[in-house]
Amino acid sequence: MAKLTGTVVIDIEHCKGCELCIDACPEKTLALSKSINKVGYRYAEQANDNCTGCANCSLMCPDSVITVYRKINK
Amino acid sequence: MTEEAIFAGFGGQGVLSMGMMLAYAGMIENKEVCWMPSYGPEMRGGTANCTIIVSDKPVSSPIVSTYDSVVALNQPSLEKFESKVKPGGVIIIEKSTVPVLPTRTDITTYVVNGNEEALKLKNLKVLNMIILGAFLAARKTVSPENLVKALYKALPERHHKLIPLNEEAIRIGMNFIK
Amino acid sequence: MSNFNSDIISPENLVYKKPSTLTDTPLHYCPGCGHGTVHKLLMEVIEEMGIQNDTIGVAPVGCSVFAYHYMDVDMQEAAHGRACAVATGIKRCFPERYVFTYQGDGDLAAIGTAETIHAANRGENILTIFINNGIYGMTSGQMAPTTLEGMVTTTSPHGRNVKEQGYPLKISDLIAPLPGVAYVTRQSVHKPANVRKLKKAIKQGLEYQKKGLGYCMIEVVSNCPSNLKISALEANKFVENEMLPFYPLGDIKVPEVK
Amino acid sequence: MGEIKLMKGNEALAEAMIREGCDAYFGYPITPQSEVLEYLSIDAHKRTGMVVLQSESEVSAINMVYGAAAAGKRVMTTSSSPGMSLMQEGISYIASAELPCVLANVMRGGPGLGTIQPSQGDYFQSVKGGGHGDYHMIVLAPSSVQEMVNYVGLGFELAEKYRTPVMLLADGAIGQMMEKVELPDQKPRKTVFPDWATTGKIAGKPRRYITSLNIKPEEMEKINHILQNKYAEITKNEVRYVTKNIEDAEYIFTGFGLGARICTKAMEIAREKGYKVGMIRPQTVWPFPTEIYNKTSKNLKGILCVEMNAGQMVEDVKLSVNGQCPVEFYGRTGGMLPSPDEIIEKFEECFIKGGK
Repeated sequence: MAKLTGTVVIDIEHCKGCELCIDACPEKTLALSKSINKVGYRYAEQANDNCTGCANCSLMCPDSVITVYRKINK
Repeated sequence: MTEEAIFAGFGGQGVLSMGMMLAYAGMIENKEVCWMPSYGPEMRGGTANCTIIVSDKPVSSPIVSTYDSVVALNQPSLEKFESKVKPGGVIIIEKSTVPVLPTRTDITTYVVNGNEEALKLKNLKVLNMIILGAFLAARKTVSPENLVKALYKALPERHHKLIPLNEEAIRIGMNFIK
Repeated sequence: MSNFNSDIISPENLVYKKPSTLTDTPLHYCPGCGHGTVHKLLMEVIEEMGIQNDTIGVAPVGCSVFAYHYMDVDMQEAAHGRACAVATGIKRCFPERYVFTYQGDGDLAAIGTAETIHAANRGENILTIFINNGIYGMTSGQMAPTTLEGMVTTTSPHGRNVKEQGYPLKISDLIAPLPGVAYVTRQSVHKPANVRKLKKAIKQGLEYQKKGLGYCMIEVVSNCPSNLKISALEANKFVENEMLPFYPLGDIKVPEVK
Repeated sequence: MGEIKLMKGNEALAEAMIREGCDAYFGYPITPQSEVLEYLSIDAHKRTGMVVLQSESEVSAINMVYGAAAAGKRVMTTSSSPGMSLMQEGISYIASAELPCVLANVMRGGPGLGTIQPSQGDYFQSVKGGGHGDYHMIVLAPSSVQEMVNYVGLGFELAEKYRTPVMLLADGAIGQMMEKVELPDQKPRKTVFPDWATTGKIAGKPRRYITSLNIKPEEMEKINHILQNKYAEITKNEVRYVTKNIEDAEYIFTGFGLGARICTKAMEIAREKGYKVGMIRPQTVWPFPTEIYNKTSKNLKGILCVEMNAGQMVEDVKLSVNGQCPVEFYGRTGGMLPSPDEIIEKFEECFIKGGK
């Protein structure tokens, strides 16, 4: 069976740390950062390499800060 | 020449349209004209009047204090406007609807048996043209020929077949003024 | 730290990115607010349909008063409640353009009820995106026409008492029976699956507009974490547990198949 | 020379709208101006393709005007006093967003539901800014059916030149009365729209948005400065008025619209009586023709201002005259009209010793 590998690129300066993406991620790959961005929010970041590129996080993101990539490894 | 007239009566007698026809006829004679109705929320049956000014000069005000001529087609109209006729001016009244005559002696009063004549023509709606005929005979504001032209101009074509009847009414009205 | 699997970052592997029809201006909405998600979906649809240059939008008064800062299409800012009248003016003059209004519940369902209902009843070929979060956001948490029975707001501090303050208004159900209305659906953005459905609905609404079928309204049951004084996640739970039982999701009216 | 017709003021206004290439009309019926929408409903769309729509309210009508004007279209609405009150919100937005459009108020007696008879009670509302905020609109005061027609064309010209709403401030009598009128030839409707108009984004160019909102006070003040500069420019360029017999005048009768027509008659009567009376009639009541009053009043014994209200324009006359001669007022309200005789009586009472 093909394995999906995904990753996200997060525009951390525009992330408001609402955590909707973290909750939406079925693989629990996202987490809030320990540090804060320029505006003062803790932002979402990848905590592991479980990402399958399902894009649920980006669908939920109200600020459109998440770009999603996915590769099908045959 | 400037004629400042008011036509007054109750709704349905055609006072507004007879004023309008006079204005049209004035325009055909290249005169300046102004027609101003009193307008009210009552669509029918209420009092109605209109001021008509026909002049060789531009009309300064559509609102005047006194009139050269008054046409009164009911008693309240006569009571309202009798005092506003200029000395030497004219009042035209309809016999059956204005039983009490004007009292002023410095003006000329013409009594027109309009409703009775209209009944003879089997069309009560031509009352206003009978009265207007009398008005033209008394005031000579426009020529009767141009009034007939005005009817052709102002009335929609489907009503043109009624114009000969109106012409007859105008002639009958004129005959009241000696 | 955030660069797991960064080797796959390349255009051919791109699954999702912010639509080009959104401007670079950061949204002013509170963290987790559904407005941003709906803005994004609307602009994605406009991008995918290739109608960016054929669309004129109308922004309301309310939290989304600045929608024109974010949506990269020609836009007008309407007076409070008047978006549907403004949109009527535009659409009547440019019937070939796509015209949408984007309105909240105070704007659309309170002060603008007349404009909304009459635009709908005339069958204006416009799309209204109606954000229902059950509360006045911009003026900070007063009762809206859509506020649920018993719900606490700053002007219903003891909970909405329907005997005194009337019942929550289901505006979508109200307009759906009107013959000028082509399409009414109620969607939400509290879960990824719902976000996907909403996007389909927006596309559907614009396609119906293209066909000239009449007025389309998409109600989006959304959240207001700041004024409910809860987190965005909790606000979405409130949507699911409290709002959706009263405002059930799904199509309320769809055009008859021709 | 254009076509000459006998027309009601309201119908002539509507006909002028069609002939001036108006793209859209949004309106709501109210006496005494309902003929405008009725007339346009007959065949305006068939003749030029213009949009004619009866809105659900005046509030809605003015916002439809906003939408169409912001999309670059030539657009109008009309109403009468109570309806115009409802439109004030929209007018403020239109003025702030700098949208060209022409509005007409065929005034009736107020306040409140009032009467349906002619009045000039909305002068303050029109020229002092009836809605919120610091704005003006150009206010043209037609005094004849001919000017109802002429000011539609002029109104669009000024509205588009300055990106501002233009108001035709008429009254029920002018709307309802019939006069001989020369109509303009049919103009084509616009096919080119201004750069700022939201007609749909142009590829490669930035989007346009129309708003009256600027949340930062310093930005909003800038907008106010832009508006005020524009108003100064309009005041400099667009003052219009007519005078009669002012060369030898010792007294001036003044008024706007129908009031001025009645004054003209009163002036004629006064001249017959041997009084040297002249006339000033503002055609624009905003911008107000301050200078002509100021200049003329130096040599006058008095000015009588006549209006169909309780004394509104007279305040602007007094400001213009600045104490150089006495200014008196005569007005009728509630739909009553001043008569030429009443004006003469008031004039003699105020200015002629032993008069009356």
